[in-house]
Amino acid sequence: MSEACTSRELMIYTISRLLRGVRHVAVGQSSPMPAAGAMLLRALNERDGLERVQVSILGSVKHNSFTGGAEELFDCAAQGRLDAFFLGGGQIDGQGNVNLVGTGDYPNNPVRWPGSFGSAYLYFLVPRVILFREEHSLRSLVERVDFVSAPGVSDETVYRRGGPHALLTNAALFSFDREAGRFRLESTHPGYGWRDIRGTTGFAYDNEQCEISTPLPDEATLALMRSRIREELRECYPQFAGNMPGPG
Amino acid sequence: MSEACTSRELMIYTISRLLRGVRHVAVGQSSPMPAAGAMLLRALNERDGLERVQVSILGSVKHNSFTGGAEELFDCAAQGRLDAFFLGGGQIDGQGNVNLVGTGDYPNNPVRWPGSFGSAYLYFLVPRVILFREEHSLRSLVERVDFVSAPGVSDETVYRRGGPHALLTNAALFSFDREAGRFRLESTHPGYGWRDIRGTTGFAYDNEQCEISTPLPDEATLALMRSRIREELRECYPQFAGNMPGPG
Amino acid sequence: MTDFVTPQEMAERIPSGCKLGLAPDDYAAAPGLVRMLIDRGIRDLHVVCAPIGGMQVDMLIGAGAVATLETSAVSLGEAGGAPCFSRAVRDGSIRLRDATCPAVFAGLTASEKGVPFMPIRGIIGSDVLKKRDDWKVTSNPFDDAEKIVVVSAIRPDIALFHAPEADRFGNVRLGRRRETMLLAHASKQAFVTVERISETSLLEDEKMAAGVLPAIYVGAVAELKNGAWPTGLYAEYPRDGQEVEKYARAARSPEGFQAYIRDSRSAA
Amino acid sequence: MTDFVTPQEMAERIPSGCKLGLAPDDYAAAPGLVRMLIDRGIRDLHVVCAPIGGMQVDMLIGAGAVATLETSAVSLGEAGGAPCFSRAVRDGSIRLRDATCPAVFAGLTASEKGVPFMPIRGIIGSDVLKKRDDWKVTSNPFDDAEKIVVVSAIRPDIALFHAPEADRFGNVRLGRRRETMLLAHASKQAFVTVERISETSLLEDEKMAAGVLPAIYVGAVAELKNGAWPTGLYAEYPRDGQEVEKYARAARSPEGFQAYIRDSRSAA
Repeated sequence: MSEACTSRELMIYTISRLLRGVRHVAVGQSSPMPAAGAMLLRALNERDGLERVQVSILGSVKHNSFTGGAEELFDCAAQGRLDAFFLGGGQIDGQGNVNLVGTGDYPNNPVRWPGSFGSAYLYFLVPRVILFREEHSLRSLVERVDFVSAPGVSDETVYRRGGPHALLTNAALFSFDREAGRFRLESTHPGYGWRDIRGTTGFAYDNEQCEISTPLPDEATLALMRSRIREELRECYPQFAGNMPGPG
Repeated sequence: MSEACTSRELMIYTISRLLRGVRHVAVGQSSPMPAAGAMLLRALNERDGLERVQVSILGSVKHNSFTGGAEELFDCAAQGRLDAFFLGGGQIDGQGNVNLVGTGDYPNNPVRWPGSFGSAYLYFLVPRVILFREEHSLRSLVERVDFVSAPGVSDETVYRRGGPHALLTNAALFSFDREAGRFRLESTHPGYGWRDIRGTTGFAYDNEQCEISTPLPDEATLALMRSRIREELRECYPQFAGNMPGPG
Repeated sequence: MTDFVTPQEMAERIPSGCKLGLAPDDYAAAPGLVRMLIDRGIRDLHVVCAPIGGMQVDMLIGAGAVATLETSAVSLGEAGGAPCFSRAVRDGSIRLRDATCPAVFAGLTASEKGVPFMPIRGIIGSDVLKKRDDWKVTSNPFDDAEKIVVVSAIRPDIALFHAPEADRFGNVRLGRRRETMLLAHASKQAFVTVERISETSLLEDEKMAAGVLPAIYVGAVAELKNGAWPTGLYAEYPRDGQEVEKYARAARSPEGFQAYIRDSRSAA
Repeated sequence: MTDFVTPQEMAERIPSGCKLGLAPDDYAAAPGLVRMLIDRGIRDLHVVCAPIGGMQVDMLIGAGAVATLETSAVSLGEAGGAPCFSRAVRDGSIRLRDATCPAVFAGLTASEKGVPFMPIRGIIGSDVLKKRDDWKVTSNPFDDAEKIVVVSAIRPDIALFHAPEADRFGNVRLGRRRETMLLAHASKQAFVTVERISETSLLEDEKMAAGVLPAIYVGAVAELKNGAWPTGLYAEYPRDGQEVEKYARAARSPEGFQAYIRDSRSAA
């Protein structure tokens, strides 16, 4: 009997579920769990004889389908050749706005994060953007972000075919309703109940009293994560891969 | 004693003179004499220990400093990295307008030429554009072109740092005054007097009674054309090179 | 993602009426496959030359396959003017959208970047501009005193070209001719005939990868030896000048063109 | 055209006050040369990150060399946030021009194409836009109902990066990382440190040429083995994670940063 599924493994598996049906998913810098989730979907589809998934990991030599440098990711998204991407955010608010810049007033933010990266662009152009933020707290999930790196919704004068699809934390999974501009609680992870989520989420959302528990991976899927996926991650995320359960 | 300088060789030599001082010259498709003139300047500068000349010949594998495809030529011109280029023209008029499209009314021109190529762009951005048209006749050098592929002059609302520098035919050499928007006769080739030029030029120009004869290349330069330049041309212009004087 | 097909299957997949992007002769032109399009009677094409056309475009025009032609030039190079093109211009049988090379690249770049237009310097004062309702003169938004042209995005349905090599994964080596890369990025999908197919990935060799078009852009690949003949293939083989001359002479009359196509069909 | 110089000479040729374009860590960053810029006391730089910065940018900021920083992010990757950057933001000692990656590429593309601006989709509604006086919202000239952002051209005086290889003619092999190619095209000139110098032309091998930056863009080349250390060089060597961690810890305080710079200077 193998070690129980860790919280990170559950998130990786959940990411693979959120990606089902995509043909091409890209993963940005410093995103080991999204990378792992995309690799897992690719491996599962291969195993099950389903459609081939193209995984493009920025920073990877091996898992890289681009030959035109980093701008090709953005061009590809603009051309409609990219189905899914991930965004994090120091703050995420109830309208799906993300803040990757910092807290307090710009420009001299008391807490400054790296910056907006490609968020202000990809959020508009990639159909399925998965918001991923491990920390589920009143600090990270706020009523209104201090700085909008990328807005969750836009009016009809702005070209927009992409936007938030789901929000995944270490405690719960939300979907996003683009018409309403609101999140909906879809499931809570093992160890968390809906009241925990309500108490640690700074914004209003639908389906507050959700009783569904986020599904766990089966043994075979868990084994795949601990072998092939762990090895594939090693190239770009040696530290992260080293901390994952697995042989050796 | 070698064969006398041919008309084509005189034009090639004259092109090399018009290019003196350039660091980077590009030559378009189907332009064997401009290519030869640029190669000649490069060879003469090498021989004389003068500044290295970069020659970029579209269509060449060997004489090609671009690695980004044909658009790199245009980008390079826009960046100010290209000092000289050549334009032909089924018709050229006294204001420096060139017509590469056809005679009569567009679109159903009774005589249609290939088209404008990059003229409508490079004429604005390359400082030294040399107009090159072998045929010196009332048909080719006209009062007003039937179709403006590229205009000779622009007003101050248009960004323009390039334009006509000289007009070379098989009979004469003109310079162009951009302020006045007029050509000036600089010299006539051996066998042609200023009256011949006046009689075969459809537009008005300055210095009509020019008595200067276009300088001929010296023996060493002629020998260089008939050896190295002829060989260098063979890659892109095998027929043209084969028809040049030279050994074998 | 990339389908591996026969040249005949590839020709069948290119529908009449589509917007077809083509490469210049002697770089990545695909006259071998274009001959199959003619043989199967394709019609009503909107041909986009990226940025100029040659023998393969002249043949398509001669065969009556072209409704609209968007190009900066059509020429047979050392073999002279393009006879079917000149004839079609005179008799008005094609709709012409004359361009200038960098404006074609700008329109393709707009599609590559997913923007509806691109600004471009120059062009103002050219009659080419007057004939294009999809180009406009605007002001530089950062300097009202400067007039500047904007061109609409160009998005071909299919980019068709010939390349030296593809691999079994659908990646295609183009080499330094980036205009074909741009054309493929700008088009909905690329159909590529190749000299040979590599069993190992072309992306594995870091020194080579920069000149490789990734499979995500490539809808179909067909092996077609000498697919660029009688034009050349950049850095692989030169054009067959005698054959192009033969074509140029034959195509001076509609009957001569038909005879050339008929006689060379059996060779295909 | 291209000068071959020592790393020290290259550092001397980069003047205080210039607009300096830099590549991301682990692709083509040149911390080896950046250390020499710091050692010689360079000041008042306008740093353009193409499109993000890492350790070399954090070091420049820590050394007080940066007046203006134009970037989409600064991060040490797995080693966490960039400490000198965060400190400089808090105390207001650098002028910030926050961007988003594709807008940096669009600004560089405008310079590459020689146009004053580029349109770009997205961005509207982002606070990044509100803080940029060199970006504007306009209408799509072909569809008044669509608002669209235009960004000004970005033209660095010098692009500084590290590459695997140059040849004696000044051509530089970059490989598939086209963002460095774009940065070089957009800049007035490129200064490149390289792992090694090839005696034969890198343009001769057709398979390699597509990933080669031609010498016409390259002002100077200097051989500097491990010039990307402690960051990585794409497809050549990985980052030295321990050293970057060591830097990240040291730079948490200004004193620690100074000590790191002082102690590692002797190694240079």
